[in-house]
Amino acid sequence: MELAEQLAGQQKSISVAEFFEKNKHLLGFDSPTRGIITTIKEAVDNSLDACEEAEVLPDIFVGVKKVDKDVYRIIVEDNGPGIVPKQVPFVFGKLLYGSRFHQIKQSRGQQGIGISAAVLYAQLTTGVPAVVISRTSYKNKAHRFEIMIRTEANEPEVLKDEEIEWDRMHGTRIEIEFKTTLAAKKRLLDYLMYTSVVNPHARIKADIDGEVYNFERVNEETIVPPKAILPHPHGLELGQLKRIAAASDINLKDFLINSFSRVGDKNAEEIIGGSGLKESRKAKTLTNEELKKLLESMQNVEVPPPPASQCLSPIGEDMIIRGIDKEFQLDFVRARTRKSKVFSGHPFIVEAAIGYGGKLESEGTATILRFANRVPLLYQQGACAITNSIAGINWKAYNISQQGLPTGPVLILVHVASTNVPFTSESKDAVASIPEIEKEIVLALQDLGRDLKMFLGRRDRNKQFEERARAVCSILPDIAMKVSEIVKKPVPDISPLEGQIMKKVVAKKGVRDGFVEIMLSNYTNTAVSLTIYNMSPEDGKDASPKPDFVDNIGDEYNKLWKVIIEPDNMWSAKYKGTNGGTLDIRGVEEKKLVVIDLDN
Amino acid sequence: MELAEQLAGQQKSISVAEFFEKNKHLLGFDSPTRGIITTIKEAVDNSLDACEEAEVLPDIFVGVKKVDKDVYRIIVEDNGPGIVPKQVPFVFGKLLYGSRFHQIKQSRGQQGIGISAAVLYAQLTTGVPAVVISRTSYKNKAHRFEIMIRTEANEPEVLKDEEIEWDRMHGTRIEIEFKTTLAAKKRLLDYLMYTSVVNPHARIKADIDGEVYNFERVNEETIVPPKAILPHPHGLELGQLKRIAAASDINLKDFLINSFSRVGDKNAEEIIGGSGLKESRKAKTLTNEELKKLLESMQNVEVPPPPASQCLSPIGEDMIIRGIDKEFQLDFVRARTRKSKVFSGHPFIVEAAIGYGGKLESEGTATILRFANRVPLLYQQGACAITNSIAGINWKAYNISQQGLPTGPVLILVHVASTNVPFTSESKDAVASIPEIEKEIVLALQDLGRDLKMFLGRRDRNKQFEERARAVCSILPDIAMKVSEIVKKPVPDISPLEGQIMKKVVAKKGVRDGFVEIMLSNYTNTAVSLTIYNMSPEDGKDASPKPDFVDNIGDEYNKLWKVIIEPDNMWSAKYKGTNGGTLDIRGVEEKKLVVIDLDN
Amino acid sequence: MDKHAVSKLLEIADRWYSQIKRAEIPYISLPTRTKHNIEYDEGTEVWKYGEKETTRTASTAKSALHLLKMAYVVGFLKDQIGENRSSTLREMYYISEGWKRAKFGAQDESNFLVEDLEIITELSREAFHLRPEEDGASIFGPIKIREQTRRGDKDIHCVEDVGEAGYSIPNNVERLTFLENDAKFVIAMETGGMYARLMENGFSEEYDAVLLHLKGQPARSTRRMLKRLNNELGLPVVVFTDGDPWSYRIFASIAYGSIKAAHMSDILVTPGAQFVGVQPSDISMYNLPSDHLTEGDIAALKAELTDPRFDTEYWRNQINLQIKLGLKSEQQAFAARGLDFVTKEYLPARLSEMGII
Amino acid sequence: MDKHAVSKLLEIADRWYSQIKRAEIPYISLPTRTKHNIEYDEGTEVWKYGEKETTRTASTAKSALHLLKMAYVVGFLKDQIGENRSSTLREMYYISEGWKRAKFGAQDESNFLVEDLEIITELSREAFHLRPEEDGASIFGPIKIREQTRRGDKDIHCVEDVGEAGYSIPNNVERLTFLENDAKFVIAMETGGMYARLMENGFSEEYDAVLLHLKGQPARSTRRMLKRLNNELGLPVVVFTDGDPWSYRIFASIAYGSIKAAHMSDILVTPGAQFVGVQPSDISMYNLPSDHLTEGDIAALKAELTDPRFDTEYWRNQINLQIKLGLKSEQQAFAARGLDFVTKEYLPARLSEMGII
Repeated sequence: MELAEQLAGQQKSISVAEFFEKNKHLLGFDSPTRGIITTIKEAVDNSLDACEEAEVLPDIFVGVKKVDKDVYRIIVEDNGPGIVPKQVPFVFGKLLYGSRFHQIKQSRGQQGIGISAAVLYAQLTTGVPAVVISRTSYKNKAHRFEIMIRTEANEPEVLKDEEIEWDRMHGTRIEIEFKTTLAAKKRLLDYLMYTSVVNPHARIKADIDGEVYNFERVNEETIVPPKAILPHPHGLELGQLKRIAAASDINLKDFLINSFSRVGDKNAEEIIGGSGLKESRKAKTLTNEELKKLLESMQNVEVPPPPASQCLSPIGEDMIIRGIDKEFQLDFVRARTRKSKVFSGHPFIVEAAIGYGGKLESEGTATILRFANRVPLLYQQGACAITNSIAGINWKAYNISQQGLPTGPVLILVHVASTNVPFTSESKDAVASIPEIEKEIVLALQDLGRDLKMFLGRRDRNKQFEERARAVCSILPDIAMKVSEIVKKPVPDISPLEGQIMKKVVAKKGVRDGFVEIMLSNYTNTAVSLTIYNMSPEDGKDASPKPDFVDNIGDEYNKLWKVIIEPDNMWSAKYKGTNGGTLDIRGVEEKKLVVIDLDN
Repeated sequence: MELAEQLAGQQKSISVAEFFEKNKHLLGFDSPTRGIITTIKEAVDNSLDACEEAEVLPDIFVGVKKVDKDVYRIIVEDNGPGIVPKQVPFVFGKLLYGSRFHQIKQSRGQQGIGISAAVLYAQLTTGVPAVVISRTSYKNKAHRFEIMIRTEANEPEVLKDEEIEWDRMHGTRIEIEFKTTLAAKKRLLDYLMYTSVVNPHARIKADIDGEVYNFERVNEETIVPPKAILPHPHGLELGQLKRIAAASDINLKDFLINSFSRVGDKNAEEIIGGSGLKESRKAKTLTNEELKKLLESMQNVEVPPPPASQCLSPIGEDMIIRGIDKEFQLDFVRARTRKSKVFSGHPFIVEAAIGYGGKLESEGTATILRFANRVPLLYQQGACAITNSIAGINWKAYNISQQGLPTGPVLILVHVASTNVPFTSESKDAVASIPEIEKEIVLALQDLGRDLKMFLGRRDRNKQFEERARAVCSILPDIAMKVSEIVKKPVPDISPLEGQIMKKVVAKKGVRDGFVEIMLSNYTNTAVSLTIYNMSPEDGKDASPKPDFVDNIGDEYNKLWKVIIEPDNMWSAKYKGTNGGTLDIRGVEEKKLVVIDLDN
Repeated sequence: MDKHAVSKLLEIADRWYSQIKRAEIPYISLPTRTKHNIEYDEGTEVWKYGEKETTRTASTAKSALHLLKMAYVVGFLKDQIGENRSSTLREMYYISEGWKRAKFGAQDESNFLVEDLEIITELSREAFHLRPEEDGASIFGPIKIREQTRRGDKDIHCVEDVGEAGYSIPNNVERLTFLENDAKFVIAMETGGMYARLMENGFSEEYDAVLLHLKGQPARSTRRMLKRLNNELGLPVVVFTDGDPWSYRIFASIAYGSIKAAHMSDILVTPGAQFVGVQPSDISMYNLPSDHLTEGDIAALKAELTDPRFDTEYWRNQINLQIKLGLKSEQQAFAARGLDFVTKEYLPARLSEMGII
Repeated sequence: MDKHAVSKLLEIADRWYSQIKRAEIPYISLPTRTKHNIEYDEGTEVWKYGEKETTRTASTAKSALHLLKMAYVVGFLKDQIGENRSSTLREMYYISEGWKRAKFGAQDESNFLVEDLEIITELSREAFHLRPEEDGASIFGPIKIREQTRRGDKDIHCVEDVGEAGYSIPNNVERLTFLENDAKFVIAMETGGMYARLMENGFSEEYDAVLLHLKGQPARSTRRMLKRLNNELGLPVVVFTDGDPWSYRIFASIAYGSIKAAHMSDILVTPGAQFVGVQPSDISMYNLPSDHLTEGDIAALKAELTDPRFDTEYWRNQINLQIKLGLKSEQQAFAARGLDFVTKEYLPARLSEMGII
């Protein structure tokens, strides 16, 4: 037998399940610790996606129960639309089976791999089948399945399928047993918290081996689910065009208008004109060469960008701020949602937020929250375009210290939403370096950086002013004392000086040359509206300006003026008398007021 | 209709070809520039693997031809065993089809994805079918195929299959048309050169758009092809065990001995004992719980490491050095092949080499050559455990400057060979961070670092000595001159001093008090064996020691002594006379010799 | 004299007192002390501070502290004059130990403050009984001096009555009277080596020259001495320094006044003083051993190009030449041409070219 | 004297000449000049170099160049003595410009070389007509001196015949003769401020003290002067410096000799000299204003603990106390307790405790 024939005997087809069983790391199952997070992430992503499609406010339960020394049972349950019984085995028991693969719209899961991979790895480590309960409506009973995957064929094997009672009206529950540890519990909680930050319409309850955590909903409106759109002519590849064309039975112009986003009468004609083909040709009759010409023309003709508002669902600046507020208590939060942009024909939107202060660690690297299509990215921070974009910004320009990444009590959130988020690997840990996306991230953060700088500047200036003024006021008495000693005169009162320096309202009262004089100086930055009460034996009838009101109390008179004093202005009143009595000022905080009796 | 049912309508199976078509980056086809390299890499890997299996010395042709503005035709042809006609469409037209997926041994390709992915991406960008020519023996004609892939089914579509004449007796040729550029030509040549370095038994000829490059073979022996081994009990997962057991019809003990590496009578019994099962049980009748117990016992019993020498094929220190010598001309090269080690039950061997000097750039980062199973790794250097291990070493300890990575005229080669090289992604660009592997890399390089340090030290010392001695010798005449001037005496001859300092042999001849004296001092580091010729009018009959030979030439006598002088020793001869004649010394390089006539 | 000084000090305190009484934040105004605010005074032919003023208001902690310290210094000096004592700046610095927060952080601070006081009161520090600590220079030449000491008047001839080191100029030059002299001119030198070389080579005797050793950047007393020798005895003054930017500043401080002491220019500056060398042109003309200019040197030369005191054609040419050459030389570099070269060749040539001999 | 110096120089050249003739690599041996190789000489009561020798052989470029330079210096000095000229080290440095590769790279090098020559020849640099450039110190007190100058002998009384700055000690103290004196002791001070303070406060008159201003690390001529005052007039010498490690070295160089000049100890060191202060114990006793020790200070103190010259109980106690305190004080810090404190309280107490008054 020839060698080639010998070798041929060994050749055989490999199932995709076998492939992924062997290449765990590709899907984020490379360690038992990590597997638990990936599993919950895949299940929760599916739940959120399903609720979104059903326009239901998500109510999700996540459970992790210790079953044995190193075996945990993971449960994720939602109130989504449920899955029809005949589909359940395929959704959970077959890799590369799903509804969103061919749809062009923003969604969390896409490839139909995630959850079935979890089932696959679970059975590999424990041999225990996955349990799925699903109910599609109050009209139907719930179905309970026990499912395994036949790896060598990538097909589901249903061990049990029974109808059961279930208290949820609709929804899905999955239970998987995994050989794992809870070493990454902190990261798991981070994942749930971050998920809650960018899905403020979701309520998530988690029971991690007995400890219960609640992530409350802060927004009672459901998200408008993004709609799938047609492919955009730009960035299309010949192979795709060929396939679409092969399935079409209409003439070229209608084919273009019906099969692609943003192609109308006018640019369809332009495309056909550019390709040199006849409008009447049926798309499916075109040869390879003709398709190439058509494709080239499609690239050259201007076509508006894909309708991002339809297929993408950004979180929105307000919701991001509310999400962050909910989980972190900060001194400052701002968010930006950029306009949609396009890379290789895929629309995307970048959102970002910066927070400062509060309970954030004042030392060390900033807290960085990365999201893609509302899903937190937990691993491979260093390999991610988001991280690299953050590190590429000169944060010092915004008065934030920096060692590669910014440091200090800073929180940075970046969300990339797209019909096709470019990940560096199928484990979806890091966004790949795409110049168009990086540019948007940088612009959003620079914009926010400027806001933060203003905030910090204002805060620092206030603090600094106060400190400086206080320092000056502590030295002035010494100067007054020493100078008086030299000139051998009594030490003068320095409280008016202090008021001036501390930017207060200074009120003085004194008797001079048989007149009672009341002087008010406003050294603050804003106009003040004051009421002045002067209780003294004099009735002040000759006062200038006249009091707004005079009241006789016992043998004294309470004179009242109402005045508004602009910043750095002063006001004074004067009347005949020899006893100034008492002076009382209302209308300004006590700490902003100095009242001085020049006669004491 | 319920929402769940609506949604169900969208659910469908996705072919693995569709999946990879959409996730190009996973297989290293994320840009047209990169695609050309990935394609050639996959094809050459297959060729080398095939030749190795056939024990043929590889003779590979790589062609890149410009077809159109941005379209290139890529050709890779080998003299391997060829592929039987009925397999050809599957090998090139179906993803996840191959011979090595289930085999536990070192090989370049494994998953059966690479070359068919290239065909897939080629047809996506140009729509042109791949051409494959294969011939399995001189007895058969060659077959020529035109193949495409039906993406939605992941099945080959044969457009043409014809018998043709072909000048190769056996081998395979693939031609693919790709939309790409030659921007990465440098990297492509690097790939071929690096491939040639670690496959010194291969001859590779490349014709890159008209420019021809030859990478010659330096080793005429074929590589012993690694043999597949059975799985090792350690690191096995329950799912795998279950599958192996289900296919077995024999009793437990025989099952263990026959199905696993390194399990014999004794440890099979130990395993069964530890599991609490009966030896007589048929493996396929075991329940999930029983298999779990068996698996646990398998982990606890000591089993020798897998037979690496059988399944792995390291390059070897000598071949690595010859490979590097062939492509780089260096002043220093050393290589290390470490003993085989195990991670998660997979055997692996680390090999490394360090080169220095020659034509390497004297500035900038060291040249780093990474290999996995004899395949060069070209991308994602920063994410690779090899790079990180190199950066983690304190190179300054070996007198190599370092900025993260070592810098200067240094070449570092690391080869990781394993039955299962852990890559960070399916594009196989970077080795994942596995502590066992990293440790081996570090040990190998530290060991080599010590060699390099010794080399550098010796080189520097020699250079330094020479420079110093030269400097001293340039100053001595000045000292002699000045001192003579002060003491008002003639300037003395300093050549004996020079000889001494330069570590030479110094020969002096002079007449003093009626005697001719010949003195030789050996200031070198080694003993010298000299022949001394002294031609003078005296016959030297009274000479002490006596000449070994005296010859009469005209009216002069040529006296000859043969002497061996140890380092730092001297020899002298003396005879009556008034004319020393000429002195000639043989047996030592001219540059190591100083002859001084004391009378001139 | 003492009375005048005390009243000047009281004036300052009075001003602050009434400012505080008026609820005005106390302040003090001073001429700005940078090279951009010195102006040539045609009348006295010296450089003085111009009209730019800097006002220090106690509205920042730094300024307030500065004023507080000044108040303490004013008080201390007033008392010291009253008790007829004197002290050095360094001693005052230590005395400030007892001044609580008005204590000086560093010597520099008290120096600056005293300079401020000199400017405000238009009196020199000696008027406040503050004794400089700097070394006086040495002088050698045909001139007889009467010094009023605590031990009575001493008459000293600076050749006959002194040793090889010459006569040491006291800190307070006002105590000197010039009795008689046979001198033709004064040559002030930067380094002791050159001073000794001229003595050894008999330069003083040969040319009736008064030799004066500046000891680097000259002390106030040295500059005052030169001013008086020039002013009262009519002796031309020439200055012989190293050929580098720092040495030109030595010359400038003698001939034009220093930026730090521009307020004292009237009494410290010798307007007619002339620069002998080392000139950058000497470096190339005599091929002197030289060092490369450092970055600091070049920066100093460039700063001099924008210094109004060096804004003459002579200095612009020399400085630009030096920048072009990139070199500097020391006085003693003339030794490379023999030990007599400087007194037999260079100085005679240069001084006759300058019209001195 | 000159003849002896020339023959010593020729000896060196002769030795090298015959080494070269014998095909021996030329070399020179010198005592090792580190603090580990100085020893107390009981006879003269000074510290001198011990027996450790360093041999410099022309077998490295550096040493060969060193020998070449030394050969040039030997030649130059021999000629200079022959022509009866003199020069400064700096001038010799410039003269070396003409010596091609034997040219000095920096002034330091020529200094070191001359010290080596002093050691080899057992002659001082003045014997080779090398004039030191350092400033001589000033002296004030009841002592009359005759100085032999190029202008004949000058008799100078250091109170009667001098100004407020005192008498300047010439470079070559050998030219002085002591005529008469009423002095009881000599007090040498580190800083000019303290020198002036003692003068102003009449300390010299009150205690018949000779005041001497060291001007920092004392020049050779100053140390030689102290030695002669002590040796020839039998005046006790006390040293008053700042209280920091660098100042202790000033004292040590006077009383024990310096490491650099250990070969000159016989003529430069005053073995009986005593240290007045500032002592570390004074800092705490008088609560003097002080600065924190820098890292450099601490390192210097620790180095002194291993220096044989400081290996006495007194110094060990004081140095360890200072390290513990972590503080240092200047002489003038006494001013914090009043301007008279140092002359009325501190010095009388300290000097009577030391048995000087």
